[in-house]
Order: sequence, then C-alpha cells, then structure tokens
Amino acid sequence: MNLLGKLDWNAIPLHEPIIMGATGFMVLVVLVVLGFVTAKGAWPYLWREWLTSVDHKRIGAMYCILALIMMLRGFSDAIMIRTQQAIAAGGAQGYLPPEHFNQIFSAHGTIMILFMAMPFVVGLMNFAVPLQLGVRDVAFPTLNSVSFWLTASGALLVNISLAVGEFSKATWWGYPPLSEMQYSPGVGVDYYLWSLQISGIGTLLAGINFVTTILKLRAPGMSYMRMPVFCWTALAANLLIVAAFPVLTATLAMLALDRYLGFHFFTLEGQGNQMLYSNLFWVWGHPEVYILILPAFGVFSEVMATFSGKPLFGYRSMVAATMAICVLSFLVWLHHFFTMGASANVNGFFGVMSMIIALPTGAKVFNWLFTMYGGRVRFSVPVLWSIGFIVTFVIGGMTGVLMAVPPADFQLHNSVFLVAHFHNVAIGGVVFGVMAGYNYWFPKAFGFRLDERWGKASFWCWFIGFYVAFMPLYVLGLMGMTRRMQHYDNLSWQPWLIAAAFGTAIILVGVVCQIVQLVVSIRNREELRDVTGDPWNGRTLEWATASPPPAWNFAFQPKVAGLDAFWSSKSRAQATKDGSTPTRNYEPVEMPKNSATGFVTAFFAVVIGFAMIWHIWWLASVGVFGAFMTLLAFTFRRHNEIEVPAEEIARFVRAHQAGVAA
Amino acid sequence: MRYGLLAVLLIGAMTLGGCNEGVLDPKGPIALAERQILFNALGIMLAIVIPVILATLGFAFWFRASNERARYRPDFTYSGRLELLVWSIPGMTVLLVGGVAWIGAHDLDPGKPISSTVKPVNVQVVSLDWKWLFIYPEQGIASVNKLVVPVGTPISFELTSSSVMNSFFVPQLGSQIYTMSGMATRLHLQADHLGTYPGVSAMFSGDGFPDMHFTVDAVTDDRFAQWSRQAGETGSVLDKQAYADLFKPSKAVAPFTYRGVVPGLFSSIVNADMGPQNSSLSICSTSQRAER
Amino acid sequence: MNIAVAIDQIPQDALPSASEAGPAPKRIVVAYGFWIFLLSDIIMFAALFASYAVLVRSTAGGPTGAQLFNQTTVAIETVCLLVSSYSCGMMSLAVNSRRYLRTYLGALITFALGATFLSLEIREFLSMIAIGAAPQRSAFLSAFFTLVGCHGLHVALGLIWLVVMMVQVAVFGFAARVQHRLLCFSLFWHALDIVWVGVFTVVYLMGVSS
Amino acid sequence: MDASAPSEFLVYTIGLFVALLLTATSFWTANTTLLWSGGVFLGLAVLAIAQMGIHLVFFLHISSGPESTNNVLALAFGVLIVVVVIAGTMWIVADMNANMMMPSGAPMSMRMQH
Ligand code: HEA
Ligand code: HEA
Ligand code: CUA
Ligand SMILES: [Cu+2]
Repeated sequence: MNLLGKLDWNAIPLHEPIIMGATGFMVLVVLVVLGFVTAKGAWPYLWREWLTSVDHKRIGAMYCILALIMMLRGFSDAIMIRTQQAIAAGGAQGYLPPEHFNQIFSAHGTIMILFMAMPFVVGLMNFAVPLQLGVRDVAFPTLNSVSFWLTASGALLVNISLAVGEFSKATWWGYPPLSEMQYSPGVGVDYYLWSLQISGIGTLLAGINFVTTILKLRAPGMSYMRMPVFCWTALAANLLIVAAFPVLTATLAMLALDRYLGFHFFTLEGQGNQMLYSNLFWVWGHPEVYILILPAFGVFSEVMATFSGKPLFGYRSMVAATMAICVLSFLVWLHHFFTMGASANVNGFFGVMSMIIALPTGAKVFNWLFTMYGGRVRFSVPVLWSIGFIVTFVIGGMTGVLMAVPPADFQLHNSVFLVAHFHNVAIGGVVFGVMAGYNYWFPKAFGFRLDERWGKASFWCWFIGFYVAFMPLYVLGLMGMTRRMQHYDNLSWQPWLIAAAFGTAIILVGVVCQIVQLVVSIRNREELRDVTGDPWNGRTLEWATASPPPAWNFAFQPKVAGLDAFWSSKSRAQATKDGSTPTRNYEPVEMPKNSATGFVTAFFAVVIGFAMIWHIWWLASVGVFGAFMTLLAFTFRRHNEIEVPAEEIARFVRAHQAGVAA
Repeated sequence: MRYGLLAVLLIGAMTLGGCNEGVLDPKGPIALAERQILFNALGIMLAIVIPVILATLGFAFWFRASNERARYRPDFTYSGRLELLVWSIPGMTVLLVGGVAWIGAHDLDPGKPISSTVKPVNVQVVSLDWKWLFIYPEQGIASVNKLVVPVGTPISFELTSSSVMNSFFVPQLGSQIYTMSGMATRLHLQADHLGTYPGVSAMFSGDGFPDMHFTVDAVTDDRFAQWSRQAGETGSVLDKQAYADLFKPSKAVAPFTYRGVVPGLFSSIVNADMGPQNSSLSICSTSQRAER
Repeated sequence: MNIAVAIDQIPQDALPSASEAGPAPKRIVVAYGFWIFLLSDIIMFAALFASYAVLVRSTAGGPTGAQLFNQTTVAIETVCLLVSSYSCGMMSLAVNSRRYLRTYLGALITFALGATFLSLEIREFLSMIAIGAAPQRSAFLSAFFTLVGCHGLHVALGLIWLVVMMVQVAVFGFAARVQHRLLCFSLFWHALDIVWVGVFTVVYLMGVSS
Repeated sequence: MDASAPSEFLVYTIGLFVALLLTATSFWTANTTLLWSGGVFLGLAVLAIAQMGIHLVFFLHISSGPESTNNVLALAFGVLIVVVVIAGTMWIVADMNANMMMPSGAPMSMRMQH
C-alpha cells in the first residue's frame, strides 16, 4: 500500500529540458510575484480586499486576470505548435517529439476554451452585469467567490501537470477509446478530467448565480425590454451554461468511472459505445462555443452604440436573435461528427439546423451596421476591435456554414481548414470581443483609461497577424492537411506553415504592445484619470456611478424609465439645464461580508483533484472532508452582512461630485 | 476596401494552392461533386458576405465623427422595412445553402452505392496502430498502407478499427469516414483518373498518427488484375498469428502485401466484443502500446 | 452635475408590472436560484438517462434487467420516497407556522424514510454485485449503477443536509436564513422524487416489461 | 397563516394520494397481461409524465400565477433541453447503430441484442 498512490519522483520530468525550462520559468515568476507581495507587506491587503472579496467587481477583475495569465500560457503553447509545424517537414521531426506535441495541442485547446475564454467572458459579465442592472451585487455574492476560486483551481491543476506528471495527449475532446485507461494509462487524461470537473462546477454555479441575478435583481423600472443588450446576451450565455455544463459533468464522470473503476460506458469490452461519448461531448461542446461568443456579441452591441453616439439599432430584433441563438445552439451538435456514419436524414437535419443559426447571427451583424449608419463613429480602441470583429467574424461564420453542408464537411472535417474556421471565430469573435470589453470597461474598473496609441498598435498587429497566421490554414486544409500533425512529409505545405508562424510572430508583437499598453497606462494614470465616471459618453447605468465604483455601486437605487437609462437621463438633464443637486438623505447600505469560503473550498478542491489524479485515496478523503467542513462553517456564520454607514456614502458622493466639478 | 482585396487575393491563393492536390483537385465522381458543392455554397455566401464586409468598412468610414458631410441621425434606431431586410437576406441565403446541404447529404451519403454499370470492387479497411490494412475479400489478398484500385470502378468499402477511432480519408477521391472498433462503417468511392493519391487518417489516434498515411494507386483493370495476381503469389498469409504480429503498434510501415487472408478475418475483428465466448481475438482488447 | 442623482430624478410613475418592481426579496431570490440549480441537476440526470437508454441492451452476454430487478423492493422504495415527500411537506408547513415539535417530527419521519430507501437500494446493489452483476460486467450494468447510484447519492446528500438543518433550527431557531435553506431542502427533496419517477418507470418497469 | 395552513395541508395530502394512485397504476401496467404489450411502454411513459406533473403542482407548488411566470419559463426551458438531450441522443445513436452494418448484413443493433 503506497501512501502516495502513483506519485513518485519519476513524475517530474527532470530529463526534459523544454518542460523543465518552462516549469522553471513559471515557478520563478510565481516566486518573484510572491516575494514582491511579501516584501511590500501586501498580504493582509490582498487577503482582505481581493482573495476573500465577494464584491462582484473584484471577482470580475480576478477572472480577467486569471484569463490573461492563461492566455499567455495558451499562447506559448500556440507558438510551440506553430514553430514545430514550420520546421517538421519532410523527414524532419522538429524539436517536439510526439508525446510533447500531443500534450501541447491538447493543453492549448483545453486552456484556451475553458481557462482563457471562459474566465474572460465570465469576468466581464461579473463586472458589468450588476452595474448595468443598477443593483448592488449579484444574487449570491459568496457563491460567486466560490465559483471563481473553483475555476482558478482547475487552471492551477492544468498547470501543475506541466511539472508533475503530464497533461492529456488525447486532444481537448478526450474521445474514448483513446482516452480510456487502455490507450492512455498515464495521468494526463486524469488531469484533464479533474481540472474540467472542478472548474465546470464553478462555472455551473456562476451560471446559476447570473441567471438568478438577471431575472430577479434589476433596478426598479428595468423591465426585460429595457435591459441593456449585454445583459440579454449574458442571460442567454448563462442559460446555456446551466443547461450544457451538467451534460459535460455527467459525460466526464462516466469517462472517469471507466478509468477509475473499470466501468464500460465507452469501452469495446462490455459492449460500451464510444459514439455515445462523442455525442454527449458535443451536446455540451457546441453550446459552449456560443457561451463564449454571446457575451462577446453583447460587448460589441454596447461598444457600437456608445461610440456611434446613438442607441443600438433594432434592439428588439437583437434580443430576439440572442434568444434564438440560445435555443438553436442546442439543436446542431451533430455537425461535429457528420463523418461518423449517420444516415443522410440525420446529417441533413443537423446541417440545416446549423445554418439556421446564421440567420439570427446575420440579423445581428446587420443591426450593428445600421447602428453605425447615421452615427458619429469615434475610432477609439474598442471600436477598432469591433469593426475588426465584424470583418473577421463574417468570414469565420461563412466557413462554419460551409462545413455545415455535410458533403463539404466530409472533405474538410478535421483538416486545418476547420482549425482556421474556429480560430477565425474564436479569435475574431471571442478574443476581439473580450479585448473590446477590456478596453471599454477598464476605466470603469480602475478609474483611468488605457493608452490609445499602444492599444491601436496592438489591435493592428493582432488584426494583421491573425490574417497572416490563419488564412494559410484555409489553403492548407484544401490541400488536404489534417490537424494535429506533429510532422508531415509534404514539402509543398511548408511555405504556408512558415507564413502562419510568421503571422503568429506578428500576433506576439500585438500581445507585447498590449502589455506595454498596460504598463504605460499605469504609469500615466494621472493623465488618463476618469473623474466623471463616464469617459465614453455611455448609455447604460454602469457609467452613472463613479470610476471605480464604490463597493455599494450606487448611492441610491437607480430608477429606470426606458431603454438606455443613463443616456436618456443625461439628455433630459441637459434639456432642463438643471445642474443643481438636490440634497438627499443617504441611507446606510447592507453589504455582504468578505468570506474565505471560496478560497478555502478551492484549496480543498485542488487537494481532491490532485489526490484523485495520483490515486492518493486518503488525501482525497481529507479534501472532501475539508471542503465539506468549510461550507458547513460558512452556513453557521451568524452575520453575513455589514452595514455601510450613511455618512460614509455621503462622504464618497461629495468627494466624487467635487472631482467632477473640478 | 483593402481587406476586400485581401480576401479576394487570399481566395485566389487558396484556389491556386489547392490545385495540384487535395480536395480542389478531385480525381473521382464523389470528390468532384463535393468540390462543386463547396464552390456553390461558397459562392452563394460570398454574395452576401463580401457586401457585408464592404458595407462595414464603408459605413465606419463615412460616418466617422470627423466627417462633416455625414448626417447625424441619433434617432435612427428602428425601421420596420430594414428589419425585414435584415432578417430576410440571411434567410434567403440560408434557404439556398440549406437546400444544398439537405440534397447534398442525401446524394453524397457515404453509405450510398455509386450507380455504375461496372461491378464494384469490395475492400475491407482496418485501421491499426498506426497503419492501414486493406483486405480484398474477392481476390483473397491483403495489403498494408497501400490501396490499389481499378480506375473507373466503384469501390465499396467496409471499415473498422482494431484500436482507437481513426478516419479514412483520401482527399482527392472524396468523403472521409470514421473507423471504430466493434463496428463497421460504409463508404463508396471511385477513381476516374490514373494516378497515385495520398490517403491519411484524419482523426488523431496517438503518437504514430502523423505517419499513418497510405497511398492509393488508381490503375487500369489489367494492371489491377496483374497486381492482385502478383500479390497472391508473394508474401505470407494473413492468419491469426500474422494478424497478431501486425496488430502490434508500429509507425511508418513500408507497404507490403499478404498472399492470402483467412476467411472472415474482418468480421472477427469487428466482433472482437462478442463477449467471453469469442476469445480467439482477445488480443484486440489489450493494447500493446508502449507508454512511458 | 451628479449623474447618479440625475438618474434618480426620473419622474416616478407607478411601476406597473412585476418585471419593473425592482430587486426581488431575498426569499424569492434564493428559491429561484435553487430552482435553477435543480433544473441543471435534472439535465445532468437527462444525460445519464440518455446513456442508460442507449446502453440498456448492451449486456455483453451478462444478465439483463428483467433477470435482475425485484419489483417488490422497488415498490417499497417508491412508497418510502413518496411518503417522505409528504412528511417533508408537513415539515415545511410546520416551519411556516414556526412550530418546533412538528418540524422535528416531520424531519425525523423524512429522514427515517429516506434512510430506509437508501438501505434498500444499497442492499439491492450489494446483492447484484454478489451474483456477479457488478457495474464492471457490462455497459448496461455500468449505466444502471451510475444512473440509480447517482440518485441514491443525491438522497444520501439530502439526508446529511437534513441533519445539518435540524442542528441549525436548534441553534438559530427559525431565522430567515434557516427558513430559506429549509425551503431549498424541500424543493430538493421533491425534485428527487421526480427523478425517481423517471428511474422506476424507465429502469425498473420498462426493463421488466419488455 | 392559520387560514392557509389547512388548505396547504390538503394540497399535500391530495398530492400524495394521487401520486400513490399513479404509481400503483404504473406497477400494475407493467405487470398485467390484460394490456396490449405494445402499448405498455407508452402507457408507462404517460403515467410517469402525469406523475411528474402532479409532483410539480402539488409538492413543488408550480402554478400558472404571475408570481411563478419565471419559474415556469425556466422549467419549460429545462424540459426542452431534457427532451432534446434524451431524444436527440437516442435518435442519433440508434441511427448510427443501424448504419454500422456488419459484414454479414445484420445491423449492429441486432447484434447487440443478445
Ligand atoms: C466562438 C466559437 C464559434 C462560433 C461562434 C462558431 C460558429 C459556427 N460554427 Fe463553428 N466551431 C467552433 C467554434 C465556433 N463556431 C469550434 C471551436 C469548432 C471545432 C472544435 C474542434 O473540432 O476542436 C467548430 C467547428 C464547427 C463545425 C465542425 C466541423 C468539423 O468538425 O468538421 C461546424 C460544422 O458545421 C461549425 C459550424 C459553425 C456555424 C454554422 C457557425 C455559425 O454560428 C456562424 C454564424 C455566423 C455567420 C454565418 C456570419 C454572419 C452572418 C451573416 C453576415 C449573414 C449572412 C450569411 C449567411 C447566411 C451565410 N463549426
Ligand atoms: C478560444 C480559443 C482559442 C484561441 C484564442 C486560440 C489561439 C491560438 N491558437 Fe489555437 N486552438 C484552440 C483554441 C484556441 N486557440 C483549440 C480548441 C484547438 C484544438 C485543440 C485540439 O486539437 O485538441 C486549437 C488548436 C490550435 C492549433 C492546431 C494544431 C493542430 O491541430 O494542428 C494551432 C496551430 O497553429 C493553434 C494556434 C493558435 C494560435 C497561433 C493562436 C493565437 O492566436 C494565440 C493568440 C494569443 C493569445 C490569445 C494570447 C494573448 C495574450 C494576451 C493578450 C495577454 C495580454 C496580457 C496582458 C494585457 C497583461 N491552435
Ligand atoms: Cu456503431 Cu455500435
Ligand atoms: Cu459546433
């Protein structure tokens, strides 16, 4: 009986220079950051104000920071894929042997979708939705913190796999039989399973939280048809989370039972059915990509309207399109396995259903166009991302519809044409969207704008780099190149792959510009300071409060009388020229108290995950017990609220007004 | 405008780049029809997508805040007529492409035999770790990593896998299809031109995946007869023992042939899951893949 | 001028519909959030049901449902759950009218019935494993144990939750928080019944009759 | 509160009674030889759906009143997804099984029935 399960010194790949280099670098960065925090004596502050915070704005910011860090990890994987494929032609094997290469693209896909894009959109929703709804916080603030920390736990586990053991080599789909014990006896697939399960639970809880918040907590007067479009897209995305993630949980649980207890869901032995996994995986997988894109659509709607200086065109059809996409996205999943051998009726049905999604999406695109029409478009950074998005996404959507034609997909499936499609929509749609949102809401979150020049430079590098990096893949796909190739013999592919690698280098420059933008903006924050709380002449309620907003968001509960609440109240105020501020009686506000529940639960979640991966059963039981006791302790806490005295609120408002007047 | 031009250039490059091999250089009726569908669907969609891109850039340029001549109309937020347009233009497109999809799915159903006066050749395909086995039941021979077919003759494939999922794919002949253990998928292809075409696995299957390719030789009937005769005279017989050897994982295997095949080998590979009573092929369920 | 105040100056007409009434009270928010959770849980069960339906004939030469299932046990289990739902409802009524004794009594009966259900189920599982019908035997049995076991796991968690709630009633009395949680518990318990209706119909009755 | 208590009590009691009745009918349907065997499957499904409805109305207090509009909408969405997931999966996998013909010509689903 081994106390440490499968874990021993061999788990650490000491003989692999690349992996150890990357690990060493990561550990170094972490140590530097920790050292810096310790030297500054910032631990109490961090603990009090961030790690245990239940404030939706803080949690939103932490989600985004997590996403940015994971982006860098995902990007380094991408660079490795691109350089490997640029050189491993003919007889050459490149510098990454299969067992590394296969881990790298599996990790890249998993991280980009689940630990980069997901946290980023959830972070933006966290930050903006309660503000836009005109309320103090989400429905369940402590649960929100638990959600975040569970997501972070999953991300941590994925990164631990770099140093201890290995990550999955069975792609981000984890299709059996390849992912079964028989063909993947290592711990890689277990890392995949447990990191997805843990973060998946976090995401599910976040989804529940946001559906409840949007449906049950809105400022007085904000009927459904007065909600900002971003809130609508957030509602749709979270409904999809609530409906899709349980399926993923069940599917991965079945795979885990196969691997851990010798069940036969998907194995040939015992007459399991591998097709069942593919089917269930995509029942989740397809809605998942819309969970990512819908909030991005919401960001573009806000940005387009704000920077065109007019309300969004066709609000009602935008709402209808959003909800239509939400429902339709559950009816198309088979388009990911047209080539499995279903009959023509099944393929045809799911093909046509997939295309029908182009209809509401197209309506959205046209509505954005007509929002610009008759507007006064200011070319700030968020707008650049939005216009770049429309141009790029339309191409990616088109190639998606192309693959929704079954006979065309018979030729394009699993080729790099498909890889080009989904980067076209994932980068041109989701990444551009979160970048727009990041530039748009940054001043609200931190009180100063981001530098425009570096922002624009970053955008152009990304935009051009994207085309150079991914258009060649369309060509290669048509030339018959399949995805996930560690090396290839066909020398005529190589020039295109070198071009693609070059494009990735341009994107890298864009990423560097982005980091510089952040540094420069922090340095020049006094010049970039936003004192009014409304740097863009916004339309929605988040711009009605100070930047950064106080913990309680609004001194008084805003009352809403129409669409674009803030915009219309500003025009009304201008019309009456009523600049005087009536004196008001401030009332104390009840705020949820900080709680370490999320952090501690997540700590135990990491323990459970790690122990299960390495078959250290006693430790897993300790983790379960610890997590249970933590939650129990939380439910026995007597006071969950603190009261912010009226005087403090009045002081804050006075200071803000003084700033605005100055 | 620049991007429109860029797109046109890129599409041009695509067509050129894809011309010498791959799916844009079809050598059989299935691939030909699929290329046509691909182009038709692309054409239908470009007719709407290019104007959208141009309009995006045009609107953004004309309605820039610094343009004095553009009329500012902050109240232009709804127009029933435009709304109708907004939904019906994509609607029409979807109708068209959807029709293509539905009819195409039926016409080019991989399980549908190719109608022809020529009697089809049957080939049984097995994907192994990491190579392809082609069994010719009528000729009683088998070949590894090399598929020889008579030109102008429909080939009727039955496919299965001895280990993980793979996808049998010859881009220049058309449709790919998955191979899965314990079951048999169907596919019908035909080569109309003499030549040698690359074939691959399109579904990632582990460490040896990138080397899991094969060649397809489309030859005349005479050459085919000759080849199968020759193959029937040399090499060993693919019996259970030989299959067990072949079953062992290996990468980048040079093509070779088997002089004979024990009858019913393909179905016993498919039926490896028939339960304990059929343990003759139980090797199938224990992978011998090396893991570090 | 202060913008936050400008918002506030909007003439406050009568707020007509419920959707404009402003944030809902805590009780409603909690119950609604839990309702959404239950729906997601039911969707998870849907995936398990779908898997069971797909795999039900994949017995790999092993025993089938008709050979394994004992309808008498299932009937007793069903009655246990149904009556426990009723006693759970009685408990909710007692909570609403703040009666301690009735609350404890309701909880006790609910707990006892739930525990009986669980022990019957465990006994059934053990007897199946004893005759070689373990989940490792075939895909059908894997799906069966997972689907039914997942429901059983939910019941077990419900029992733990019930105990915790009774301690909280003893410690905090009928505080608002405790009431909200008891409300959620009863929703949970009733939802488990709904899942069980699916289980006994699809797994046991359809399995035996076909 | 006192006025509402007895009626609530009645609701639960009726619910229990009806649910027990439906359950008994289900068990009877599954075991009787009186019914045409082809209809048993359908009958069981209908009974189960009816009983789920009873639980929703009498135990979970779902009603059509304005205060539970949101709950009903969410429920409808959930039911839609449940139906899509179960029916879609069964349709797809059954179709695939039928297509994955054996060399002998017997469809795979036939083979799986022993
Ligand atoms: C954010 C992510 C995202 C988005 C938004 C989309 C959007 C779409 N996707 Fe994509 N897709 C992925 C992410 C995404 N996809 C990923 C990650 C994969 C692969 C995963 C893997 O295999 O690893 C994938 C794979 C994938 C496949 C599988 C291919 C294969 O495996 O062989 C298919 C096939 O149908 C498809 C189709 C579509 C369609 C029809 C849309 C539509 O929603 C697009 C709609 C948009 C438009 C059409 C443009 C705008 C519309 C107009 C301007 C109106 C007029 C136009 C027309 C009517 C055509 N996608
Ligand atoms: C959201 C999803 C997403 C995103 C954004 C990306 C981004 C990129 N991806 Fe990836 N990719 C996938 C999802 C994604 N990918 C998936 C699902 C797969 C399939 C995996 C599988 O096969 O199983 C895949 C596979 C995949 C392959 C295919 C391998 C193969 O099958 O042959 C390649 C090849 O080049 C690739 C490359 C890239 C590149 C160059 C980028 C670049 O665009 C990267 C861009 C860079 C960043 C996104 C980082 C930016 C960082 C910042 C902006 C930080 C800024 C910091 C501060 C402000 C502090 N990806
Ligand atoms: Cu195909 Cu079983
Ligand atoms: Cu999809």
